[in-house]
Amino acid sequence: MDDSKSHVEHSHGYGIYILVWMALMTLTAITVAVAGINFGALTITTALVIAAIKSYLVLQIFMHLRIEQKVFRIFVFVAVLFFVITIVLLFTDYSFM
Amino acid sequence: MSSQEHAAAHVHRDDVGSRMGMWLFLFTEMLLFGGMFFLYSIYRYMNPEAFHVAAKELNTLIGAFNTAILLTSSLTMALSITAIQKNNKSLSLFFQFLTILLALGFMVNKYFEWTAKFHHGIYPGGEELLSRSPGEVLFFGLYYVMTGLHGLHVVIGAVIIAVMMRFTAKGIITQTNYVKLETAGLYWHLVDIIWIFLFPLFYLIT
Amino acid sequence: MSNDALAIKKNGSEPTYLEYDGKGRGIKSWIFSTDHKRIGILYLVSLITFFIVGVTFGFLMRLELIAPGRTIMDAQTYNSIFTLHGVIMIFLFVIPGLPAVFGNFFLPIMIGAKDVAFPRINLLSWWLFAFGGFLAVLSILLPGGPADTGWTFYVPYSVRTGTNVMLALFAAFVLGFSSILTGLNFVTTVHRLRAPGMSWFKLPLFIWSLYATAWVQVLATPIIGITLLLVAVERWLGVGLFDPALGGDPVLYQHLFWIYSHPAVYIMILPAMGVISEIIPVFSRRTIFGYKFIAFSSIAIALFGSLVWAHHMFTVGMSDTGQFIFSLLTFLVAIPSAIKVFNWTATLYKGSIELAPPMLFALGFVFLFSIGGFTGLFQGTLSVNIQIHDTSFIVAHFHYVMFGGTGFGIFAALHYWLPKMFGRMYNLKAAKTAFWILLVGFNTLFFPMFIMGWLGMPRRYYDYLPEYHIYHLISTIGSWILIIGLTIMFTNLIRSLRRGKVIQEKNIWGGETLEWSVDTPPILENFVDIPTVTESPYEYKMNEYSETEKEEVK
Amino acid sequence: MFEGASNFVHSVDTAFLIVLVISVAFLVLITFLMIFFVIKYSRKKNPKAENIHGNVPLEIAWTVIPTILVLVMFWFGWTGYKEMSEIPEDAYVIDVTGQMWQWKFKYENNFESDSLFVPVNKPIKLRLHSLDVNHAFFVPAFRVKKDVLPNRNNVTWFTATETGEFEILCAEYCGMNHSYMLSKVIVLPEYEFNEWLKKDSSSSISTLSSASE
Repeated sequence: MDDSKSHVEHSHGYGIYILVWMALMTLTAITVAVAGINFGALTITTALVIAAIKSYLVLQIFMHLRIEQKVFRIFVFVAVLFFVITIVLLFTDYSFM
Repeated sequence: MSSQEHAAAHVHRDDVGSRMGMWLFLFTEMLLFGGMFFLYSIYRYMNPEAFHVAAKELNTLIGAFNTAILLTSSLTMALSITAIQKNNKSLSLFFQFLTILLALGFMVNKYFEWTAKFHHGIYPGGEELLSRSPGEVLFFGLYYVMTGLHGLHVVIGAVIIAVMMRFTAKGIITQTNYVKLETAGLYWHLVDIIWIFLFPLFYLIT
Repeated sequence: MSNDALAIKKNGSEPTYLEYDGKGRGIKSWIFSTDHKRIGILYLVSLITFFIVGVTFGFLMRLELIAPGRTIMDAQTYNSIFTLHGVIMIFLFVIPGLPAVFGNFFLPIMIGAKDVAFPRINLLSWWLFAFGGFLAVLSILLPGGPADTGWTFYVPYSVRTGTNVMLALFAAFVLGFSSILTGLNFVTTVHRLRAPGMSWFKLPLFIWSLYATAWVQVLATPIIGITLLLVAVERWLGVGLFDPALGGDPVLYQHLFWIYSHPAVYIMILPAMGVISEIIPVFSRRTIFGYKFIAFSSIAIALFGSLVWAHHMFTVGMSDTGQFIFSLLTFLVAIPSAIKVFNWTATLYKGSIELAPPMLFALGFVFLFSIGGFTGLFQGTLSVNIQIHDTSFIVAHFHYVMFGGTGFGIFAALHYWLPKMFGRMYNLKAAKTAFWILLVGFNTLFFPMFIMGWLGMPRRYYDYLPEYHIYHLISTIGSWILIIGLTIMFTNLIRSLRRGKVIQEKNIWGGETLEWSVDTPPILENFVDIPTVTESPYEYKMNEYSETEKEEVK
Repeated sequence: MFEGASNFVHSVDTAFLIVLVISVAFLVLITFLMIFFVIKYSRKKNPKAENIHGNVPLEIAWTVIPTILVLVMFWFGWTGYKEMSEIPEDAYVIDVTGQMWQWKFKYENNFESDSLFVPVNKPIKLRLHSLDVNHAFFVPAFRVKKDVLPNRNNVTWFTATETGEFEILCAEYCGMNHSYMLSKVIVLPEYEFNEWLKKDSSSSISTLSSASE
């Protein structure tokens, strides 16, 4: 359990944060712009995909998941999986009515 | 007040453990909102038209502006941690302060948005809202509850960061011991992520 | 809980956790202590208090049902009483049950740690628990009357009834929060604070079960938290969320409710399975059969258990696809439980079995839990479910699992660990007598409910048709026997804390897990030196058990 | 089993019996083994235990066999249920309305009654409505149960196979008088049913009405 000591290196520089921020702002602009166009059923998918990419960036960079121990990524995976499976099962009821 | 001091002397500091605890807590927050996302998705599936009509009443510009504010505040939060890691205390304090300021900006924006809706009678139990279709009632019910709970989290986050500023100023958070600031940051970023999903789901239904 | 009552003795130079008061005195040294062992005791005292209250409500219900028509109370009172019985037993007894009491006390010791990862959060979770309990009690006493919705708070009834539903909802929310904090504490503790050499497959099975439980607590509890909060918001502000009058879907509430509340069943039963997996090898003096299968089945139960919630809703009019999938998944979750039962039975094979009280309760658990599990299969069977859903068959089934399972698991744990916790031994004969009376009482109370449920006796009925009378009568008589058993058991245990024979030795039962290597009662930080673990927790050295050692205990 | 009087009785009771037999067999087996081991390997008779860590083939066996058995149970349950969910086209439609704490039944000619009158051997489709909270329409003798929910108009059906009177109960908790939300199904030969439906006298109904008042 000596990994708490190595934690001093647990950081990013300023630069990468600003880059990520710029990417996030761009993605927001895209999602707003795209929302005006009607893709039909794809509209919601596009919006959610962009939101997912944004969350991924925040998780990996801002929340340091990228440089965190592997077990943290497994945790996040388990939590997201639980959410996704639950919603899929929920729709097995509603979408076949 | 009892064995705590005694115990603290023996238990070594475990930053990874602290962050792990925070992450686990974030999962509960995520699923707290998750429950409401379940509701949202089912109701939207059942009432696509009504959600479409209702969403038009929300101002996309204000929503987008608030998204930008929150994303920027996430940036300043992350920067404040880097600053303390580089032992730049005053810069870290500045960034933390900026984060709180942005949080307040978000809330002011939200305040105007809500009051405008209230003026039009669109609030739970409001006459205008009750005259609408059930789907629209559900949409606004969810809108108020979800953005309201999110707003509450923004306020809590701002308070936590204020406490962190105090810790930083007093030298409790330092270059070698900044896990408190880190966990506060994790919380703040989660609030941001939730908004990343709330924004398209409420403001961008076309 | 005063210290003097507990007859403390010195163990070497270090003070035991019972002696070490910290800065506070008297009660303060308990309710402000962050020591995981003292918090465990706080939970123990509060849980037993709530258990007695819950049993009293259950007893009153049975008394009302002894004959058709009004016996001792009116319908409204009866409805409130079964609600309170459910709310108290579920949220204030079985859910916290083993994790909060024995998990808190023994999890750090069994993994070789000095405390949990977040001692102060641990204390906070007890305070939240106490506050939630206080709110629940308050909802009984305030004007408006106790909630009468059943513990499930189904909308739209829970939105409309005039009783104190708000307080009950809020109480459940706070209690959920307490449960979450315990869960995240345990996950972090197991990950971060294991002693050197304590690899995952050297963890005692009780720890595996607590770990699996903790994940369910963390992931599923927030969903019921938000659901109950939304009902409260709906009542309070009239926001349209579930109420059909405002376009809401009452079935969606049920989905959200059971997304938590089904996994919650596993929060309740998994730790009890863990306790049984500890006790059976100890009293058989041999290693557990199929360690990895038991460990993984805990994880499998937690996992699959989260995916079967809608089997509580087979009559609400779900889509056929939904019915198909949820019925199938329900059957699959039965398998890991079956694996556990087979492994426990196989652990007895070629053992050297001593029927001490903990072992009796453990075997009683296996028997009653098996009945509970098998009757679960009836409910998973779609067409049969239609007949028995919402009947007393269900009531019997979940009491076999929750009381016969978790309840007997808790009793087993009490008999197994209480001497360790307090350094006093109870009367073994009285404990055995209590067990047999409990076993008879329990079956007399609940078995008739299977029969009348299949015959169509709905649950939550204040009054009933005469053809069900005989079953209700037997059941009520069973409740009296059960209460006699409980009285003997608790009297014996509580009496032992003051008058029981003082025990000094570390290993009372001959267990191989770490809690048996520390002082009795344990010292403040459990270990003078953190041990290094080299062996699996159930490697018995095959020494013949010395009879002298056994005599010493008695 | 107990008396049953609808087309579903056979499949439900068969499924019940299958599950019962398998469950009892396993329960007896486990209980017998436990008692047998406890006696045979008691501390007195067997002071020295033998460490057996496990046996993978055995584990696989007692994973696979129960899996097969539960799949069998699942299949019987599912086919039985399928029958209940497939409503015949030509079924006679009756509207059922539940409210705190009574049942109302409305027939195709807008005639209303407090008890459910149905012709024997004819598929009956029930459209279930609730005016207030959740209820459930339950006829034990028919093995029929379906929730009656506001905002969701569930349907169920059955064919009564015997004439006579059968209990209707409310199976979803609905407040103070939940246990008095009772009524009866009265199964008549088809011609008698038609006769009854023609008569519009309400007096004949009140004598048959249940305890729901």
